[in-house]
Amino acid sequence: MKLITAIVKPEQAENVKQALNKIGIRGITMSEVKGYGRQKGHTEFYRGSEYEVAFLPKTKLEIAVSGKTYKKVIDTIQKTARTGKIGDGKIFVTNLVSVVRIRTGEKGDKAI
Amino acid sequence: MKLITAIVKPEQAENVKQALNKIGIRGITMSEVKGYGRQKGHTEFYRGSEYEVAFLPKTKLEIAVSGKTYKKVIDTIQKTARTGKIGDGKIFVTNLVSVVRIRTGEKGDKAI
Amino acid sequence: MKLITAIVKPEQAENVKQALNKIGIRGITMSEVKGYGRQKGHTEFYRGSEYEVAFLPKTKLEIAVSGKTYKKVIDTIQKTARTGKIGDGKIFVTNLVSVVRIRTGEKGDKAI
Amino acid sequence: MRYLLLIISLVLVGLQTTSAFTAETVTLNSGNTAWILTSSVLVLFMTLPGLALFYAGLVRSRNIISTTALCYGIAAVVSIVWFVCGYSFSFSGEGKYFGNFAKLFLDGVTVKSLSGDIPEILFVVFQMTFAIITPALIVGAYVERIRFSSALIISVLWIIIVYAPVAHWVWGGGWLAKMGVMDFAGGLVVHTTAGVSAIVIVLMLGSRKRFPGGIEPPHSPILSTIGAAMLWVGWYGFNGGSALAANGNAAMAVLVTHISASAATVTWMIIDWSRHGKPGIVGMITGSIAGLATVTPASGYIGPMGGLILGVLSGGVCYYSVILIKTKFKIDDSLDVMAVHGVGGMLGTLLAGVLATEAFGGLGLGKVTVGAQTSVQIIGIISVALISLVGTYIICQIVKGLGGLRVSEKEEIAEGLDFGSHGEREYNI
Amino acid sequence: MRYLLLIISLVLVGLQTTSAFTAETVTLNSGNTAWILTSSVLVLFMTLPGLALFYAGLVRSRNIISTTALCYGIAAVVSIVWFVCGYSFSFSGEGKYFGNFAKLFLDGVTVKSLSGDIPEILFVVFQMTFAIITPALIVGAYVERIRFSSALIISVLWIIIVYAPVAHWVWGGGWLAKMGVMDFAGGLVVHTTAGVSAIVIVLMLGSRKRFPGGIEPPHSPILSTIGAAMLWVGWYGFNGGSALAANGNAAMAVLVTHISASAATVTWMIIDWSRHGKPGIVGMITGSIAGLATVTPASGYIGPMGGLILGVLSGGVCYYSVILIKTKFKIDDSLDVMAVHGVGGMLGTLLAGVLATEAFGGLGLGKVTVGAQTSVQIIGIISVALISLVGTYIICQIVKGLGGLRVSEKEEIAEGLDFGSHGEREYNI
Amino acid sequence: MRYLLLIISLVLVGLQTTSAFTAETVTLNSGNTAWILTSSVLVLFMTLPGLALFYAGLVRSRNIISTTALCYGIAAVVSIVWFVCGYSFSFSGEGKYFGNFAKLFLDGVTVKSLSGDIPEILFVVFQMTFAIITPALIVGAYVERIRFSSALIISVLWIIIVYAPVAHWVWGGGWLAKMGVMDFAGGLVVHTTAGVSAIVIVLMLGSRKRFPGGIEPPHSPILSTIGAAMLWVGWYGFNGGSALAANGNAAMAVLVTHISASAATVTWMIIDWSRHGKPGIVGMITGSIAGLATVTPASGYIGPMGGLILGVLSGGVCYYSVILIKTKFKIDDSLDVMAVHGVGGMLGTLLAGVLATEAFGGLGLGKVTVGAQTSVQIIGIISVALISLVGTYIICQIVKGLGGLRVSEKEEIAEGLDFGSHGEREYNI
Ligand SMILES: Nc1ncnc2c1ncn2[C@@H]1O[C@H](COP(=O)(O)OP(=O)(O)O)[C@@H](O)[C@H]1O
Ligand SMILES: Nc1ncnc2c1ncn2[C@@H]1O[C@H](COP(=O)(O)OP(=O)(O)O)[C@@H](O)[C@H]1O
Ligand SMILES: Nc1ncnc2c1ncn2[C@@H]1O[C@H](COP(=O)(O)OP(=O)(O)O)[C@@H](O)[C@H]1O
Repeated sequence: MKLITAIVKPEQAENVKQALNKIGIRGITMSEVKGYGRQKGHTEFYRGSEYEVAFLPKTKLEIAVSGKTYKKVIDTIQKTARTGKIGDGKIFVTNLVSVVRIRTGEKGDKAI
Repeated sequence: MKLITAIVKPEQAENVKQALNKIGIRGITMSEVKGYGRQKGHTEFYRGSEYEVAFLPKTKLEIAVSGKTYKKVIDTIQKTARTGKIGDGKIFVTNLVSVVRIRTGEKGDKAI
Repeated sequence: MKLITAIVKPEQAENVKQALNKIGIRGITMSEVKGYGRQKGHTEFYRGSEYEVAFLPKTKLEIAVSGKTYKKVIDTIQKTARTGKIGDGKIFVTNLVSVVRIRTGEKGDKAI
Repeated sequence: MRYLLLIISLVLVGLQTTSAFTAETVTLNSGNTAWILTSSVLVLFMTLPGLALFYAGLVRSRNIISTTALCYGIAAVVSIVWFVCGYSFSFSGEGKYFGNFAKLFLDGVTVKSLSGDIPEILFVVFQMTFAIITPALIVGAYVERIRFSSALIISVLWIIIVYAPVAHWVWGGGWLAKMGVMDFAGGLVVHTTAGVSAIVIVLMLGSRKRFPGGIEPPHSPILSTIGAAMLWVGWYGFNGGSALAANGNAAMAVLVTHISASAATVTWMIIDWSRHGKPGIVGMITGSIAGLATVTPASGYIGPMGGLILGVLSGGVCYYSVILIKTKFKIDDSLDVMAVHGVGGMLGTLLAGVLATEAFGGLGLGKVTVGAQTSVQIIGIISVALISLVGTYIICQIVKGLGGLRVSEKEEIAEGLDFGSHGEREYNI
Repeated sequence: MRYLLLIISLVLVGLQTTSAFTAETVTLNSGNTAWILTSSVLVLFMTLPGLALFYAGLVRSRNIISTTALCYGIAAVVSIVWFVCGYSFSFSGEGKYFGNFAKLFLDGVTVKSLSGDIPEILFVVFQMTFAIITPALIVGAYVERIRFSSALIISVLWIIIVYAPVAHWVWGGGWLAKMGVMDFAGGLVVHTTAGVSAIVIVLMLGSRKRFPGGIEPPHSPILSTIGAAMLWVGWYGFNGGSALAANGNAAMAVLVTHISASAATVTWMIIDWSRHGKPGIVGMITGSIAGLATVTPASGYIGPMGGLILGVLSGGVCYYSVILIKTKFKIDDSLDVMAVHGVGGMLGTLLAGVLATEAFGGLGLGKVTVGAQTSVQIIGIISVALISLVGTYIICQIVKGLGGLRVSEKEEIAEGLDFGSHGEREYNI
Repeated sequence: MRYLLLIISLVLVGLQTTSAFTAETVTLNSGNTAWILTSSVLVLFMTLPGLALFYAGLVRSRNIISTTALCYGIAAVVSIVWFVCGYSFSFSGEGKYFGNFAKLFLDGVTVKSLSGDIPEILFVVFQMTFAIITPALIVGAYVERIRFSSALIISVLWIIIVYAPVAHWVWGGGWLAKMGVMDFAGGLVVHTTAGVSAIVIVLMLGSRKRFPGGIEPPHSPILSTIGAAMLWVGWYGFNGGSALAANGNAAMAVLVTHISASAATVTWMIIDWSRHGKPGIVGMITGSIAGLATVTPASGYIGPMGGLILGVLSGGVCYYSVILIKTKFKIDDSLDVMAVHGVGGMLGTLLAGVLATEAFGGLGLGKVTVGAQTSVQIIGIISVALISLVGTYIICQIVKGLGGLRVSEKEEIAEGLDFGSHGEREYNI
């Protein structure tokens, strides 16, 4: 099992969710994060003073998937989150040692 | 060492924290996330228009534990976070390559 | 490749970012979390009632790095996030199976 | 000789009466002045920050500064327009259709000029606060996608081309006033103009990109509730101040206003409750505003029972108007300016005559019949709707030519208008 | 001849004086009317949005819409009740214990009716704003667990069964008024009734599930501070308007109100500071409200030194009352309605007679002795507390029978009342 | 005989007229009283919650409670100081430089005392609201680092050492008043004193630790906008109320105030737009406040054209003053009290004479020449700046001796003043 963590542009999150839904993914955990990268931040001005804002709003999606489907999931995210402009984000994949469904205590692939 | 990530219902978080405390866990990192899964979201109505809210508020707990204790921790979380209703959440376990305590620079189990 | 997750004091985050920048790190994902640990929470009083606040605000930094640089990154974080007082936080390191840059579809070290 | 004496005495009495009348009209009444000063404060408060908050809470969080800045910026530029020419075009001279140029830059309006028994300069201020809120109401139609500069230009032109003529017709002694149209505090001048113009702008500007499917729910019902409460409270000055005196008429206007708002709040709440199983606060406050807008034209003529009737009617009619316009016609009048203000204002104008009769506890219509009065009310509604439609259409065409109405798609969808148009972000927590 | 002239002129002067005098008592005073119009605005503003925000900031974030909707909904329904029967039951007729049915639906109250030298309809409005805020104050006792519909029904019944009789006793010419009880702006009518009824409702409704251990701290002290500031400002109209005139009495009431609020703020702050090492804003604003509630009954009778004394006393007494009720007695009067309003109102009523004496810089008690007056004050407190207790108990029993008082445990603990009862969420950022 | 009668009657008429006139000056005018009561409400509202919100939105989120508590706490303690001695020191007696001790604790100020044709006690209240807002304005200079207790002590001393003397000089019949200085509503008394003292405190206190590089942007532009709107609305009472009557003078003051605010808003917006490509809301509201502060001293003397000129000038001059002080001189007057209020107040005071001339549509200077008047204005500015500078310097030295001015570095940088000084946190969502 893999844990896929995708950092995407907030306005693309809904797209990604729908696409994942279509390929049968039923569980996602989402959170608001701030990202710093190649995409330049911006400068804000208040009362004549400059404020550099390095971190831009991004959305983080975490999805636990079985070993079989994870490539397809990565692929789907990459395609639907993409706008082609700098700052589109990253996908990170880590190994999951174990997954538990709290309600039932089920473990492993069944718990996903 | 393992990193245990639990997605639980917000109102259960306090319970879980106390239970973990009892079994000697002294460190937890918590954050607010939104979850999408088998548990249906809901529909809100404003001025006669429908708004589907797919993502529900969840609480994410991250706990680094030593290889020995992690089963007990998973068990405790599963039991105390459980309400038996759909949407109770998941526990994900990943391997930790290394842990560092910033204050002292200690590494490994001692750093947890 | 490694995913480095650092939990630091919010007021140290800017320092850490700048130090990482100097050693060539160009990407960071940041989020606000709450931490519970050896550092005592505090008690608040409102209208004569006590409220225990166990969780303190922390900042979480996630940084994907190549296998080569990760030790230096950990080192830099540990040094710049450190105030020497309890509650300075932790660094967790996990293995990354794969990294994808959404914009280009590049994989692996190039995607970081 | 006797006839002569009689005539002379009659003339004298006449003169005396006249002079008495004149005397009464030429002395300043400090109590009335105090109340109209206060009412001006209240009506300004309705826009800043009332309306701004009401609207800002209903949009998504990336457009909150933009929505607020629109209300704020319009208030500032319209105030200057009012001083330069708006007042003169609305209230100077005896013209049938337009004011004149005599009071440009408030020429001749001194500290001592009176309007009735209050300072004319105070009448200028009080009316200015109405001229401010009317284009600000329209903001609700075009939020989350309009260019800031375009909205400012539209508002300036709109005051001159739509608002000033209508204010002159109805309140400045123009043709509708001469026909005896009843519009105590702005059912026509404020709400009908705003509602109709809102629809015109939306049709020329287009919907928000994700409308109707992808619109987010109001990001802060509480912010909107604060705004709505301020509007409600301020409306005491809006309607009560329109008596231009601190007397029973003002007090009655305040009471009927409050009763209508309360009844509409409860009505909207009940409909929501029965349709969706829960009474939401956004519905309750929308009901209040519907009730307030609807009672506005009638507020100085009716009794509390009339207020109750208008409240209940407005709660129902405006509720279904929202659905009709947004869900059925798919017109993205984003915060329902037409359905709440336009429809409400027209409804209240239509029924003002009927409910002013003694049968409904109103103050009576004098010698005019209900039918005759209602005909005049209908003429008022149609003519005001027409000038709003045509005037706003022309204005939009002009501004479209000047550089377009909308922000870029990227700004609308991705970064939001707060950063895109104003370079700022709310919630830097 | 000269005598004749003198006599005639004296008679004329006499007539003039008389007529002038008569005129003065039956003629509308526009200045007073202006101030009471303004005061009505201010007292409504205290509830909408003042009190709603004050309370909303003190609950946890999942119940903010619920708390606000309670205040808002109660304001709407109570307004209608007031128009239908509340005013008549409170202020019509000469009954010792109750008003009568003569002014149901404000029958006979026309634009021209006067009450003193202001329009009667304005008196209706001003008193309505008091009737609105009183049951809204009680909201603080039962937030975070009550059923919305039950709270509305309780409030409607409460106005009829508790508020109207007490208003009649004290302000409507009833038995307490005849005994000469001193309650300038509502220490008995507003604060004692609200405080005592709060406790009764809490005892019948039960505590919040997690009380006392698991209660979250106020989720937004700033929201509460905005509300408290609005309450403070609005109280100028609450107490100052109760003079029913714009005169020295109103101004003095405003001053003593302000001084009491300031002194109570500082007192509460100092106690917090010395007990916990830090002065919190929640404590400061709670102190202000305590000072304002406490000075209310006395505000038209005392001088600034009396205000200072009441302020300091209320800061201390209400502080320890909170601890007594919440911490010692474990009664979950959630936002301390009894400790702050009830105790404050009773304290001020008790001391009104003493502090009204010239010794404390008050306006004097005329021929009544301090002892006699204080006895009357005590009779007032006891009788008003009693009817509040009994009346509210009966009401709760009725509403319990109608379908229960509380929301489900799941709603209370898990989803919160915002979504559970209203289907909405705040903070969709 | 006929002549005798004639003479007698003439004398009688004369007497009557005289007595009528005298009567007029000694009788309370309820309309004026109503307006000054309302104005007092408005000016208090400017501080609570207006100014508190305006400032709270501009700081970082960890200092929002601290900033609000400073405004709130200062309001409370200064009110008590005003009652104890502030009023007496400012407005009692005929002294050239100071008031006297005659009205300590408002001794002798009864419900019946008049000040002009309004109750003296009302004048006390109205002036109190000015005494409250002035030290609260200074809060903007020292937020995010000052010790709460030090700020309270500074404010108390400041009212006695700086504010009371200046109020006496300018409004209490002191030497500047006798020279004929024009300061209608506080360009000198409020804004110049606040601005100069702000700079002095900052220089003695030091900058925020991360200034200028690491300062966060305003955490909530909307909160500040709500505050600014409240300030704008309240300023109707600030300047309009300073006429101490509900008349044409008050109305004109309101109009010019509004025009200046609007013009300054637009000016600041345009400068921001052209410099940074986008018009931010923080800039717009700052412009409004600059325009309001600047027109204050002139508001009762000028016409709307004068208001427009002052608005445009203030928008530009204050804009560049901010940059000069913050960016060039690196003085951490954190929320620009000097640049906006100080510079604005001085600018308006300087130009009051010129713009009051008929040439600019003002009410005229009578027999004084523009040059003479402007000299007096300059003397006023210099002397008021001087006492503010010296007085505040002494106060800071005293308070420094009492235990220091700043919070610990840890509190300032790490935990924030909300928790550090008040033990509370905002946004417990
Ligand atoms: N090495 C990294 N570690 C963690 N997060 C990263 C890393 N690099 C980029 N990110 C995240 O991805 C986002 C987009 O990256 P950026 O370099 O701006 O553009 P792109 O992905 O198009 O190259 C960043 O805002 C940040 O949140
Ligand atoms: N595959 C998944 N990957 C990541 N998070 C998931 C996944 N499945 C579920 N979750 C998280 O767990 C929460 C509960 O899951 P859900 O399917 O609703 O109920 P249950 O856990 O009872 O089966 C979701 O809201 C989501 O946050
Ligand atoms: N075992 C753990 N798992 C996850 N997070 C932890 C763990 N221990 C500590 N933390 C995080 O690190 C923060 C600091 O830890 P703490 O024990 O207070 O101080 P220190 O790191 O100086 O020993 C905590 O607030 C928490 O966010």
